[in-house]
Amino acid sequence: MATAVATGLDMEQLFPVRRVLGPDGTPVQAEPDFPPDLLKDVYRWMVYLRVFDQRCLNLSRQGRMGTFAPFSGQEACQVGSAYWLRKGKDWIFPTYRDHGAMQVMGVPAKHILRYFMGDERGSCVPEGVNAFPISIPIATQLLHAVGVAWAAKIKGEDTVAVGYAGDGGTSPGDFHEALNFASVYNTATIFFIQNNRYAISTPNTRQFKAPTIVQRALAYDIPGVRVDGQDVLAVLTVMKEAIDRARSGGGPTLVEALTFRYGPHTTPDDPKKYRTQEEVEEWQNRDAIQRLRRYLMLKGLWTEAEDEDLQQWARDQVNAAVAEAEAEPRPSVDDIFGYVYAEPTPELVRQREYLKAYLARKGRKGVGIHA
Amino acid sequence: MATAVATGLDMEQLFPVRRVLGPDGTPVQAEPDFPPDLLKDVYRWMVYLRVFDQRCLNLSRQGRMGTFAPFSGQEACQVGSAYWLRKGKDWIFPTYRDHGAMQVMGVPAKHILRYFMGDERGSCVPEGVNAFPISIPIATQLLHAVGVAWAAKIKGEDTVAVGYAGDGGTSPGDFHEALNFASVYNTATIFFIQNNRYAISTPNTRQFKAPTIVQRALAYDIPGVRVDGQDVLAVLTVMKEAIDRARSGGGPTLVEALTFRYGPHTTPDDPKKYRTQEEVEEWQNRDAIQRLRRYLMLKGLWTEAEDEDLQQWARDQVNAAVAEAEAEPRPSVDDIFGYVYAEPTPELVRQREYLKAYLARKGRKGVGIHA
Amino acid sequence: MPKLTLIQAINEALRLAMRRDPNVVVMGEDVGINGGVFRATEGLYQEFGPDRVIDTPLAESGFVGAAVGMAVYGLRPVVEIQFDGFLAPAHEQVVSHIARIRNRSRGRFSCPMVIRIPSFGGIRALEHHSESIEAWYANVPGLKIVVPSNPYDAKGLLLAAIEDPDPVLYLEPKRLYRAFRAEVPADYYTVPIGQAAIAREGSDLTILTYGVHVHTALEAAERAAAEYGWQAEVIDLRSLNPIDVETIIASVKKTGRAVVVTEAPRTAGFHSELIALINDHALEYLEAPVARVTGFDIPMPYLLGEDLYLPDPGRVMEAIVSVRNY
Amino acid sequence: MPKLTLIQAINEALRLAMRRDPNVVVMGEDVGINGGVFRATEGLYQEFGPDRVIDTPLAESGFVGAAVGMAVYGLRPVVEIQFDGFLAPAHEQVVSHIARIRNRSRGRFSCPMVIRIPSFGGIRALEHHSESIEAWYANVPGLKIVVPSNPYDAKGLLLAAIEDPDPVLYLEPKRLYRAFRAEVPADYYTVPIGQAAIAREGSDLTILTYGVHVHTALEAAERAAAEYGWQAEVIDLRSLNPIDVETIIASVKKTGRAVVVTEAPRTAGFHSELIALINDHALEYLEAPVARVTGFDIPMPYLLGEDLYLPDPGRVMEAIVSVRNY
Ligand SMILES: Cc1ncc(C[n+]2csc(CCOP(=O)(O)OP(=O)(O)O)c2C)c(N)n1
Ligand SMILES: Cc1ncc(C[n+]2csc(CCOP(=O)(O)OP(=O)(O)O)c2C)c(N)n1
Ligand SMILES: [Mg+2]
Ligand SMILES: [Mg+2]
Repeated sequence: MATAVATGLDMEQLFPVRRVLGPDGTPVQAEPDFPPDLLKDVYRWMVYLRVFDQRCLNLSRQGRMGTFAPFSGQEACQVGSAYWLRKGKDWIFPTYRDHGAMQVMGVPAKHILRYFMGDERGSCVPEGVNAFPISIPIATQLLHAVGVAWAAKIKGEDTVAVGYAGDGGTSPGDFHEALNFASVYNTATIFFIQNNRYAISTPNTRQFKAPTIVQRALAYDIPGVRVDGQDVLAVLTVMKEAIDRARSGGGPTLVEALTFRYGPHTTPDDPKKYRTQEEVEEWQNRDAIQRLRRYLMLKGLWTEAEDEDLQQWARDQVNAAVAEAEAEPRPSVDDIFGYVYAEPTPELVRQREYLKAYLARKGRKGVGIHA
Repeated sequence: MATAVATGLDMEQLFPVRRVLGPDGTPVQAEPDFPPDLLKDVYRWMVYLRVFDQRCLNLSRQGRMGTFAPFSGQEACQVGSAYWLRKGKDWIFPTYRDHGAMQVMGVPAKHILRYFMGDERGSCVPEGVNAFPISIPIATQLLHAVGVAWAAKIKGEDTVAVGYAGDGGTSPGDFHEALNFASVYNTATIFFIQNNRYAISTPNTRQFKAPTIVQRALAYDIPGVRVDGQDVLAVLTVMKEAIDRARSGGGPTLVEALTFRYGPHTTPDDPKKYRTQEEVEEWQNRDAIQRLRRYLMLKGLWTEAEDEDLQQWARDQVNAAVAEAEAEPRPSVDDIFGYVYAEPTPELVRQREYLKAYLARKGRKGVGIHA
Repeated sequence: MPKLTLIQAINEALRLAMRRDPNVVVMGEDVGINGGVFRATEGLYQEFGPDRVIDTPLAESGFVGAAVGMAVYGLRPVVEIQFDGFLAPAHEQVVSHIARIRNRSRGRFSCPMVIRIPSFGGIRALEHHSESIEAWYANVPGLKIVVPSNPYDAKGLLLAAIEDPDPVLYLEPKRLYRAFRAEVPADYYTVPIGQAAIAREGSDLTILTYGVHVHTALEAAERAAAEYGWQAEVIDLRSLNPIDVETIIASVKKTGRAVVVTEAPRTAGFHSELIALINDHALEYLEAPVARVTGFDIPMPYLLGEDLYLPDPGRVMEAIVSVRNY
Repeated sequence: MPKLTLIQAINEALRLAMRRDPNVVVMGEDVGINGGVFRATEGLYQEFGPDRVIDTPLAESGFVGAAVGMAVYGLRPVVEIQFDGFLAPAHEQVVSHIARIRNRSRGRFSCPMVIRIPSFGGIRALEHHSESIEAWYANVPGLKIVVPSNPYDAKGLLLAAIEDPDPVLYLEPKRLYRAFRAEVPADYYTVPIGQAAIAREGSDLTILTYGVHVHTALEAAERAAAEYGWQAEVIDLRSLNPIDVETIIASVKKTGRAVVVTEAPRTAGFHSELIALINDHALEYLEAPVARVTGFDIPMPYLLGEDLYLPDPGRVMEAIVSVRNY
């Protein structure tokens, strides 16, 4: 490879993939001493999120929801990246695919559902839940994660901020600016990159030439780590290290989690156009949920019966949330006009009242492009 | 340093500073076999450019020119970076401080003078001169350098494009996007970064945390090289390597040249606010022109008498160009309206004729904010 | 004649342009194997290969900026921005370079390229996928801006934009991509940039609009004719810059009444310039203030609110009544 | 009362705001030791230190985007963009985030920050240092935009902007930085955002403008009074969004004639919205078309051409004559 010309470094060796469990659930190295209850709690989260995600994809296909971005296959990343964060203290800056991590941070399922149903109120998360609204413009949110950690540092607080992005999210300039700022100001920001090998249809090979994303840490003189994103114990381990370092003034970390999305990029996407069934199955054989289940059973911490109960519990949870979300009324005129500024401008008041009067004349049914 | 956490690499060792001549002009390693005429030609260029640059700074201070960006101190970079490029074939994408390299590429001095006097016609370089107009928005031109080399590759041509930037120019997102695109598409683009230690008042330490800029090559898996920017033989050597590699399909190179600007950032800037006299003198003691002169004399290739003639010749050259430039009329109405589109829109014609009529009524003397 | 959707007409235009001129290249996110998220580039990768149908890394400033170099070097890049909201990262390349290279170099260099931008709302998409960005660029000299409202114009305007010696922003009304089919000649033709079309003739009032709202206006015009017997003249601007002042003014002088329809926020939208043009050239002919039917001064609502935001025939109808009964 | 230049008034406002509220931080390129290229932040680094007066790396998207996080976390960032032309790299953060965070989160989060932008031409600067960018943002809901024309307003508007719960673009007319001194109270005061000022009373015509051209207009108004005995009312908008429609319309209804003056390119500038507002609210009072005195539809010329481009009192004078003698 080209850097050989310059340095002869082997990046894959320099940044080995951190792994605790093999695909079959047997440990490949000494396990971290996580208590059984924690392991079970993590497992419950992953199972629940898989059920939630699959349900949303169906709702979207049925037209009961708008365009949806599923994360199935990335549950270990979703749970492992947010699990240690202190609720009400630390922050996350998610993409459209990180609504699993958002729930781990405390965002009610109903809010995620309303968001994808097309209601801004979904992003009005409860007080004390430090999950920033989903950022759709790629990589822009990484700078917000830098700003929050930077502000905390200025205020003398040890808040940690996790910025999420995908493999495609490493290409925009904001990725570079965020890592450079975090490096220069030594902010407690963790850049959690889920490399699921594709940006919609664009494979890693068209996104960057280097063998890894993590090697970019070298450019900014910050710690970088690669981790098996299908091994939640490994993700939990590297995140714990990164969070502890950030909290103790050690600054930012770049994490590259190797993972895969089983489903489409979003509802309208047809992945068959750009990837093979073999590749999908290969990854499904490394499934993070299976892996942890096998491990728990191996350890005698989990039974088939418990698993069936859990599946049922998860379905009930999701059903309840969907029922709640679907019971919500559509956003009102006051709702869409009410939050542009702290105080509406005179012109906004005029426009809002005009629209109300128009609707009164016609009735919402009678108006609008979807009427 | 933080990467120690991850890798323990020492970037300064990994990317040693390439140097041929010591500050006193004596070789510190085997010299490249450049013919005497070439060495003298390079020396002539550097001397001429210093005279040109100093003269412009004076013109600007006298108000005979607008804001000017001097490169004095960076002559080895200016000449060495452009010297090998094939006129009419290869391209350069300069910043406001690279008008030395532009002249080496064939831009007449008069054009540079008109540009800084405030006349767009200065950027209308003669046909066959592939120096793109000065780009002022930092780092944006690096993408243009990628695009030209990429287009050449698509057309099956071996054109090389050199994109210029300073140390501050490595911070905008466009720097990252340019290097990543060049890396992925393996374009014949050379990123020539003149690290003169300051971006206006901002020192390297506030611009990036890493010990070098060149280590960013590792992020993109491309060759990177650090060079003593006050040693023109070293700059010529590394550029020859980079150009040969690019031309033969080896793709992009990141070059970090360590240099210094003796003067202000631009005319209005007061460098005393942010750097010490000691630092300036320290760098003046490594002056590239002195260094090459000492070497040439050491080699018996150059005499005091020749040097005096050269100084006189350079002054004459610059005087002639200044006289020529100052004899130019101010831009006309047709000139400022004539190049917005290939064909003026009806609205532009209307506006142009209105302005002409207005001027006819008032006479240019009588109008305008500077009247 | 074959009947095509608007997106098929765009696809056909791209194919014809690439067959005709080897310098035409198509680039953007997912335009290759995937054929673009809207399928605008379907089949091009297979026909012209990876050198001319380029899947770029995810960086708009990157590929728009690289396209500048390509254009300067003699290629004709046709860049696809995946959605309107994502031109923003390339804003600096557009306003500071693309619009200025010819002027900056006094004609020595030029930057002929087309930026295709799936635009406007009404497709129940996520945030940033339903934006009206014309106001960011209408005040930037050096750019041209076109907006087709039907498959015939979509093909002809795109081919004209690719031929044009200057940079063109080509705004595609997503909502019309598959809304209907229309006859489109199979061969190469262009629709000149800078000429408006009279989508419906009328003498009682003038409606100025573009893109999807040509159809909103036409529907309202039919209602006005049916309910009141008023004949509205609907002008499809097609080109926002250069703008066809003659056609606009001739119509307003004829009718004495005008309605402008866009879905951009009301304050300082491109429609404001249309009103200003009428002020400049036909004020004394106006029998009523020009009525604006636009979006509101709020961010485009998510899908459950977009019907509240977007102009519909009912709102245009009320504007028609207001200018008629003034 | 002390007499200050406009740049001194800005510097004083920043100092007072930082003393009053420990959450106010100033950031940008060269704002620290160097005190800013225009000296707007002179002395702040020395008084408040590097944590609150932050020299950032050279990356506008970077520090504007980081400021978003800071604002959300409770700081009050006052960001300096070195020159108008260099907000472009941060365009995406401004339009896709800063303008929308309150609305997107339905009030759960907000983004109170000020972006200071040395703006407009007339200082014989290099390219990209003399831009009129208000049209990029006037059509973006969620932002506020203010433009002072004198030291008193500069201080009061900046303090109001820093207090404001929403993001404010604060456009500074560079050409006025040191153009004159005026009395500025030494203590803390604010000028409310959204209220225009009547810079000169008159009953014969109305001139609508802001920033440096308040002075261009005043000079022309004096000439009109001297040469023709016409009394022009000069309205200094001060705030472009929200805009003081009442004051504008009251004046136009009184005078029946209006001239708008800005230096933005003529087509689709913010001045077009001013004409549209008059159309909406006072058309029937107009005795002549509103006259526009603006820049031309060309990129801002380099310094040897800028006097040809920029509106001067002579052009305003001719516009006054045209609306009076219509
Ligand atoms: C600035 C910008 N450009 C384009 C898009 C359209 N888009 C949405 S997701 C996506 C691919 C992102 O891929 P990646 O970062 O790998 O994340 P993943 O979807 O795989 O989780 C693109 C191009 C966008 N949202 N923002
Ligand atoms: C996008 C952008 N932001 C800000 C500026 C203002 N500016 C001009 S030069 C400069 C410093 C550049 O420093 P560096 O890249 O090190 O180059 P040098 O001037 O030292 O040669 C700045 C901030 C600019 N030209 N473009
Ligand atoms: Mg991905
Ligand atoms: Mg520098």
